[in-house]
Amino acid sequence: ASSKESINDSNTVEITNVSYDPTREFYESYNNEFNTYWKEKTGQEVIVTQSHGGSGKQARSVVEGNEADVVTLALAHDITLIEEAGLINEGWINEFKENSAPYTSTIVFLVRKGNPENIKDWNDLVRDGVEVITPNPKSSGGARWNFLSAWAYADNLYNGDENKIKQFVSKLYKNVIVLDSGARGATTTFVENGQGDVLIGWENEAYLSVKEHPEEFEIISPSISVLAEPSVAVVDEVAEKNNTTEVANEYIKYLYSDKAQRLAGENYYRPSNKTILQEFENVFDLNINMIKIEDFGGWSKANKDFFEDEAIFDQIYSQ
Amino acid sequence: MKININKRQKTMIKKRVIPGFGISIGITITFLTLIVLIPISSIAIYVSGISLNEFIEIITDKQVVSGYKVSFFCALIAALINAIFGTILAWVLVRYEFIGKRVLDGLIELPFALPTAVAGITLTSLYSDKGWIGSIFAEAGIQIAYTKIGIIIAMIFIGIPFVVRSIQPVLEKMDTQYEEAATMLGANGHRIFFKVILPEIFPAMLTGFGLALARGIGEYGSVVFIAGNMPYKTQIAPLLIMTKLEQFKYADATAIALVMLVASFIILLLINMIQSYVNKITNN
Amino acid sequence: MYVELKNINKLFGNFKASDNVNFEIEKGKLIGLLGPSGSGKTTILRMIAGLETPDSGDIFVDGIRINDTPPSKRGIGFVFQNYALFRYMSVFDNIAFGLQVQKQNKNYIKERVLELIKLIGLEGMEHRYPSQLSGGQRQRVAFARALAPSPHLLLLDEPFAAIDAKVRQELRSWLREMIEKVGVTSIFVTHDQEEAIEVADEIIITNRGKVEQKGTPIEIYKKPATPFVAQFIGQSTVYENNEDKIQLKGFEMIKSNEKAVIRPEFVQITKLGKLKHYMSAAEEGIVEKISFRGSYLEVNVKVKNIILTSNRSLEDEMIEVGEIVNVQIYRLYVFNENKTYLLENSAMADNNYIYI
Amino acid sequence: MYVELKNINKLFGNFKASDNVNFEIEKGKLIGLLGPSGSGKTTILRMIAGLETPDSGDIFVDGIRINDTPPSKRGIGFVFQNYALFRYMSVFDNIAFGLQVQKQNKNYIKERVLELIKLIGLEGMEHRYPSQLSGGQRQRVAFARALAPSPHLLLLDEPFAAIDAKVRQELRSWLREMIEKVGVTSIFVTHDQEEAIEVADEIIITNRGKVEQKGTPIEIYKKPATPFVAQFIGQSTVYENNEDKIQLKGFEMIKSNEKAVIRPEFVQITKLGKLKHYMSAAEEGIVEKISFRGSYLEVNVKVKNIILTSNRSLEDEMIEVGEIVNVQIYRLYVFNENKTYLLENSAMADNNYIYI
Amino acid sequence: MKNNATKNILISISILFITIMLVIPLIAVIIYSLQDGIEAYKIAIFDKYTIKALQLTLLATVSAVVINTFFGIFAAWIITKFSFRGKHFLTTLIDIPFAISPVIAGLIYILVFGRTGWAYDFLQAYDIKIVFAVPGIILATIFVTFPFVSREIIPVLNAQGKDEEEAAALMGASGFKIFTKITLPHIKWALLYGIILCTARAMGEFGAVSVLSGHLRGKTNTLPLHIEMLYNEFQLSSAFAVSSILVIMAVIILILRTIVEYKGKKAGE
Ligand SMILES: Nc1ncnc2c1ncn2[C@@H]1O[C@H](COP(=O)(O)OP(=O)(O)OP(=O)(O)O)[C@@H](O)[C@H]1O
Ligand SMILES: Nc1ncnc2c1ncn2[C@@H]1O[C@H](COP(=O)(O)OP(=O)(O)OP(=O)(O)O)[C@@H](O)[C@H]1O
Ligand SMILES: [Mg+2]
Ligand SMILES: [Mg+2]
Repeated sequence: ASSKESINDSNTVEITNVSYDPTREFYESYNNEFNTYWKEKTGQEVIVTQSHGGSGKQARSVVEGNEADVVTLALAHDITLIEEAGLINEGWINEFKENSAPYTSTIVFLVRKGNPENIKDWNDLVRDGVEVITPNPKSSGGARWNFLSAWAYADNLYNGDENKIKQFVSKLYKNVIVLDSGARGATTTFVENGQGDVLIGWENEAYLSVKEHPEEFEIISPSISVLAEPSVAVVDEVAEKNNTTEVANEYIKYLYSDKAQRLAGENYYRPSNKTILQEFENVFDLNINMIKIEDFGGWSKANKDFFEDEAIFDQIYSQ
Repeated sequence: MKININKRQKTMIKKRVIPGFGISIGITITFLTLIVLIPISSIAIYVSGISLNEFIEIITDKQVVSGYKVSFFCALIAALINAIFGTILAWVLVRYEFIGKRVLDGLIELPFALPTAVAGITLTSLYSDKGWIGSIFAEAGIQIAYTKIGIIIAMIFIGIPFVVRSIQPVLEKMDTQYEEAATMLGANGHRIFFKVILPEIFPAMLTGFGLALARGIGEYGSVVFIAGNMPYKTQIAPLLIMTKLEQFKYADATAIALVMLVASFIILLLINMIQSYVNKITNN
Repeated sequence: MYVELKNINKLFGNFKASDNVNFEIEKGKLIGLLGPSGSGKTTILRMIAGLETPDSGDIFVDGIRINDTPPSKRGIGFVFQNYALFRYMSVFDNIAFGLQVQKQNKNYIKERVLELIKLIGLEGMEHRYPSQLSGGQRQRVAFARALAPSPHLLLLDEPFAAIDAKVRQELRSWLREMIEKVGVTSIFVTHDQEEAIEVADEIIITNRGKVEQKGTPIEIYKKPATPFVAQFIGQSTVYENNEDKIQLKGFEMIKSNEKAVIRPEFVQITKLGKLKHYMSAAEEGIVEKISFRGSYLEVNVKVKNIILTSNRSLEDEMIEVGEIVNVQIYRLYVFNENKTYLLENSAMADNNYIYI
Repeated sequence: MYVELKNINKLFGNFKASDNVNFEIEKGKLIGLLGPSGSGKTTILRMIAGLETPDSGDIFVDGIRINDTPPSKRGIGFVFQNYALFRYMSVFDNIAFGLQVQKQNKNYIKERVLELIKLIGLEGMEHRYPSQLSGGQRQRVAFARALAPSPHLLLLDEPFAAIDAKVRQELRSWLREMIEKVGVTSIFVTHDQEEAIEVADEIIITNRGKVEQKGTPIEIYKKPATPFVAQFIGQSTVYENNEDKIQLKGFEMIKSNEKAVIRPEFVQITKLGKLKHYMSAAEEGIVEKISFRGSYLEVNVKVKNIILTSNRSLEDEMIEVGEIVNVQIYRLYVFNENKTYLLENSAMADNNYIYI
Repeated sequence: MKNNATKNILISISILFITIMLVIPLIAVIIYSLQDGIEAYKIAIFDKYTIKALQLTLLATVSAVVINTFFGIFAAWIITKFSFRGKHFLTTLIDIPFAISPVIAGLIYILVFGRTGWAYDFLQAYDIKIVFAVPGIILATIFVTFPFVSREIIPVLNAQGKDEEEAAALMGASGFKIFTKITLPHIKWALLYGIILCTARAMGEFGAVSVLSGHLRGKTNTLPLHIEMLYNEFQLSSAFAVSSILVIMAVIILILRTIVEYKGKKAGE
């Protein structure tokens, strides 16, 4: 493409990072960092074009032809979809450290200041009269984690009695008063429009809300939550075409550098580097019992079991 | 045979006195094909990739059907409300003089210009039970945002210009003699409106109603924020398309889209038919 | 008097559409309001109907002042210039409208409407829509619609303006007969003098918002009260008696600041020398032009530099262009700014002044 | 012949708008195309202009077949029914348009346009827009615009239809004079027989897509070639000789399947007993109605159950409704389905059959 | 008197309706945009990416207006000045974009020009990018505003009839001359009105563009998309601040529209 002509100009190189919604500030800082780093290393200026949107939507746009050199999305599954479309080589998940997830996040509760409904854990969400805000897992990738966390909690509570688990989750979703199409919409519904008593959402987003309205909200960490691994990958086909494989790889590798890890922590993502994570001990609750997607048999299975048409989530609502 | 046809075409071309037929039809059809027809046909192409059974299964899925129902129902109510208020607005703008009339008139197209997402976010915050307007209704126990009423409000917002702008010119041109004739026959304002004026503006009302309805059915941006998106309750059909796309189910998405397209098309067609019937009455 | 207008004035902005209008109409008469375009005919009609409000003055119908009665309560029928038939109603529904408004019994409505449809000769067309009717038929429906609620007074604004010449002729007689049959007091507006003369019992002539004259057609034709009427009515040669004084035989007393109007029927053309009486009063003229006018010939003849017009029957002996003929002028109207009088040819009679 | 139409046919869908139309027009003549609404007059005009294409048949102008000449090259001027003046151009620009298209020299254009403006008597109005003109003035501009490029042939579609009765009269004579002055061969369409008779040198009568007759106004009036023409032209009483055979004196030979048309000028009314000749041929009748018709009276008289119409001069002795009078019928037209002949009163003359 | 009561009631209803449905949302946008103070407002507006998004929005709007005007004029000409078979069908086809959900409008271009679309290989061969690039944004904008201009001028041309054009054609005037000298003055105001509507709608288009933009910041983000992005990044007041640009532009355009309409009415008299 003509916009990539600058590749030949050895002084600048341009890459496109297709990311998801609330990573803008993080990547804004990171891109500066990386630019300095790369310039020192090669003398080249890197221009990173950022794209932000719903993670699933972003993945789809890459599949449909949005030419990303790297993708930094919310779910490994979204990247797998790109892989399945043939744009990313198989085995990308092992390409980089920590399952190609340089930072992680988890699911927490956001409640109103003083926690008037006294919400402590998942079982408080199925109480009558508690109003819950969470997005629709069918249209929002993040919301799948919300669902799975609740499921995991109930699984633990009822020792795998699927009927009881289902009832628990079902009850929880009965308490949901607005099922927004995306995580951001749910946050607005809870924060700006004052709906509901509790928002199930991303930890980093919850922190952003508290930062903006410190007098209004509190964060509650449930006993069981998930280890969400926002994944990153080089889109091999595009990078090859654009001759940017080297810089793209380096772009991702550098995410694991100490500087970048700290940057992630500052932006409320949990650094995957354990030592650096400890530095943020007073920010993050490090005692949550975190389950992983592997516990559900990986994303493909989880999607099939829970979120496909007519699967468990649909069953909950069609009852 | 062939020669005959050619000859006929020749005379047909010659027959046109006003120049520019060839180039105009050429440009019109080229643009129409490139911008509208080819892209739209891709929906058909995609849908043709799945079997009829699958197609029927997709479009009769319970959630999908309920999505249609929500979209159609809300769009219908919104279009009806718009038809009524749009008529009043058009009437007031044409027939009365008052301070601020020009401002009122100028505001009508605002929904065209405001990005739908902005409209959606704004409307939601206004009509939620904490919002300026919503709180008033909340006291009366009426919840607007995150219910069908909210969806209807958003659809009224985006549809109002269609109705007003369809009716306004007709009212402007309408001869006041009809009203005077009815007055002289002793009719009161009420009867004059329903028996004499309404039939005159009915075709225009219908056009505006149809456009508002079609727009409402397809609306996504401004509705999705204010709709609660609860399956079977407040989930609209365009959201289902988005969901299907999210799941990479292009065929499903296009199948749902095709149904909506056909529905919109039928609405337009019905309106055209009613109008040509009405025209028959009036224009011999 | 059935209808009375007293000192009616109406301004549109600065424009005097009605300027102290006064007239009275007898019950049962068919009155023609005749005047040039913009002379305020429609305005008068609309004020009677209540569609406009006079700035001052009173309107009485049947002895009652109706200025403050709303139009729908005045019991007046109105036929609009373009009929204003309800396009979305059938002929039947159009005619029934006024009765339905009165909440009449359904059977009565049906009976009355069918009776009216019969009266206007449109049996079998009651289910048509106005667009499926010809101009003349629409006119009839508009008439029946106005008549349906049995108004005391019928007002018609240029009822024939939108109709073909041929059909117009028929409709005129038809309307006249209908109104006679129904016996309703009626006022109709027209700017076509021929129409007014043919149809009306009495004519009111308007000009610039004023009433110029009121009278039967023949009165108005034979005794125009104002210079305007003299010129407006009839097809006339206007002859100005200015500096280069041309004296017509027998009319030597016309003063130099006066004009004369000569009507075609005041002029008689005879083959040269064939005249029997009053040879002394006859001028000689040369035939300038002969036009065929349907059932008669119109002859233009030049007498002492004045082109006079006369009509000639097809049965009379033929004359040709260029032929020299005898021309007799029986009489003419003389007028100056403010008065009009008829002047008989002094060479043909003795008593020649008739003041009106 | 200057303009020739040969076997022209034109279908709109299944509807025969022109049915084997044939006629010829001499150079310099002013022709009136007269016929009822929908009879195909406009269609003929538009085919000559090239705005429609005939399905078959040939059109010749000045000996050259022009069927395949594009309309803009035919050198024909066209005046549209509603004038179709360019609304956003001044009078000057309207008239100049055709010349500008021909890329004429600027000075020439200016000269020619001003000459035409003078001709139509609108000096000083060249900068007005059509909306600032009266109907009659617009008509004149349309005429000048069509004339500007000096066409060989001028076509006018109902040139007076949209104009007031009074102004229409004036414009008729004006147009006639203009065309004579310019000398251009012209065809104009009208459905008003009075208009055609007054204005045209020759009239072509159309009916249902066919040409019924062509001739001078007097020819057509006096010798109608078809039953349609006999009824369409002139104001007539149609008298059907059916079962209850009513025999008018002198017309006993009319057969029972024939109709008769009696024109007003065929009928002479005389005070009872005052008749001088042919007393034997006179019927007695009773005066039913007397209408004032502007410059004459129209008298309806009932003779043996037939209502006859006659015109009577205002100068004649007065008669009254109900009076019994002598009625003489000079002649009448007799027709059956396919032929028309004039029948003279056999009691008044000896040679009574004149076949046309 | 009774009439006056009706009049007042109707006027009140109208004003109330407009206030609730249109004016309050408008005011809300402005208030939200200023809730972090005027400085924050300025920062949001003069942000590099805001300006780039504004530029792209203007580019898309201008392209859509130019193309749709060009198309609209020819389409209106063909529909009003000629009779031919399939005219009604053509008219309906032109109206289709009105009835199509913007989401579907975006989707159809993906289905044609996207990596999975049937025209992709062809485009790759010539190295043309349409979706997820500026051309796609422009195309989508054209699509959603496609009938705006033609719809405004067709009724005017229909009412005008074709006598004047026929008269001019008879005198031998060329198509271009007929259009510029005779037709254009008639449709001048309607055309302008259509252009203004088209501008307003093009500026605000979100749904269709959102589907095929790819949200590449500074490259394929239009103003509405930029607003959405800001919103999704928890920058609510910035989002509203940027929205207020659109609102102000819309208000300017609507004022223009009122002036145009007023002049048009005056010229029509
Ligand atoms: N509503 C109005 N506003 C302003 N002027 C008006 C109005 N109605 C009529 N006029 C003016 O008043 C004058 C008289 O109008 P009116 O309609 O009574 O005339 P008319 O005799 O009926 O003419 P016409 O034969 O053309 O119908 C005209 O000059 C007209 O322009
Ligand atoms: N373009 C057309 N398509 C279909 N029918 C047509 C068309 N033009 C004319 N006709 C029909 O052809 C017949 C003759 O029409 P034409 O306009 O020539 O009549 P006319 O004698 O000029 O009538 P009028 O006096 O009403 O103008 C009419 O019945 C008309 O309906
Ligand atoms: Mg009038
Ligand atoms: Mg015609």
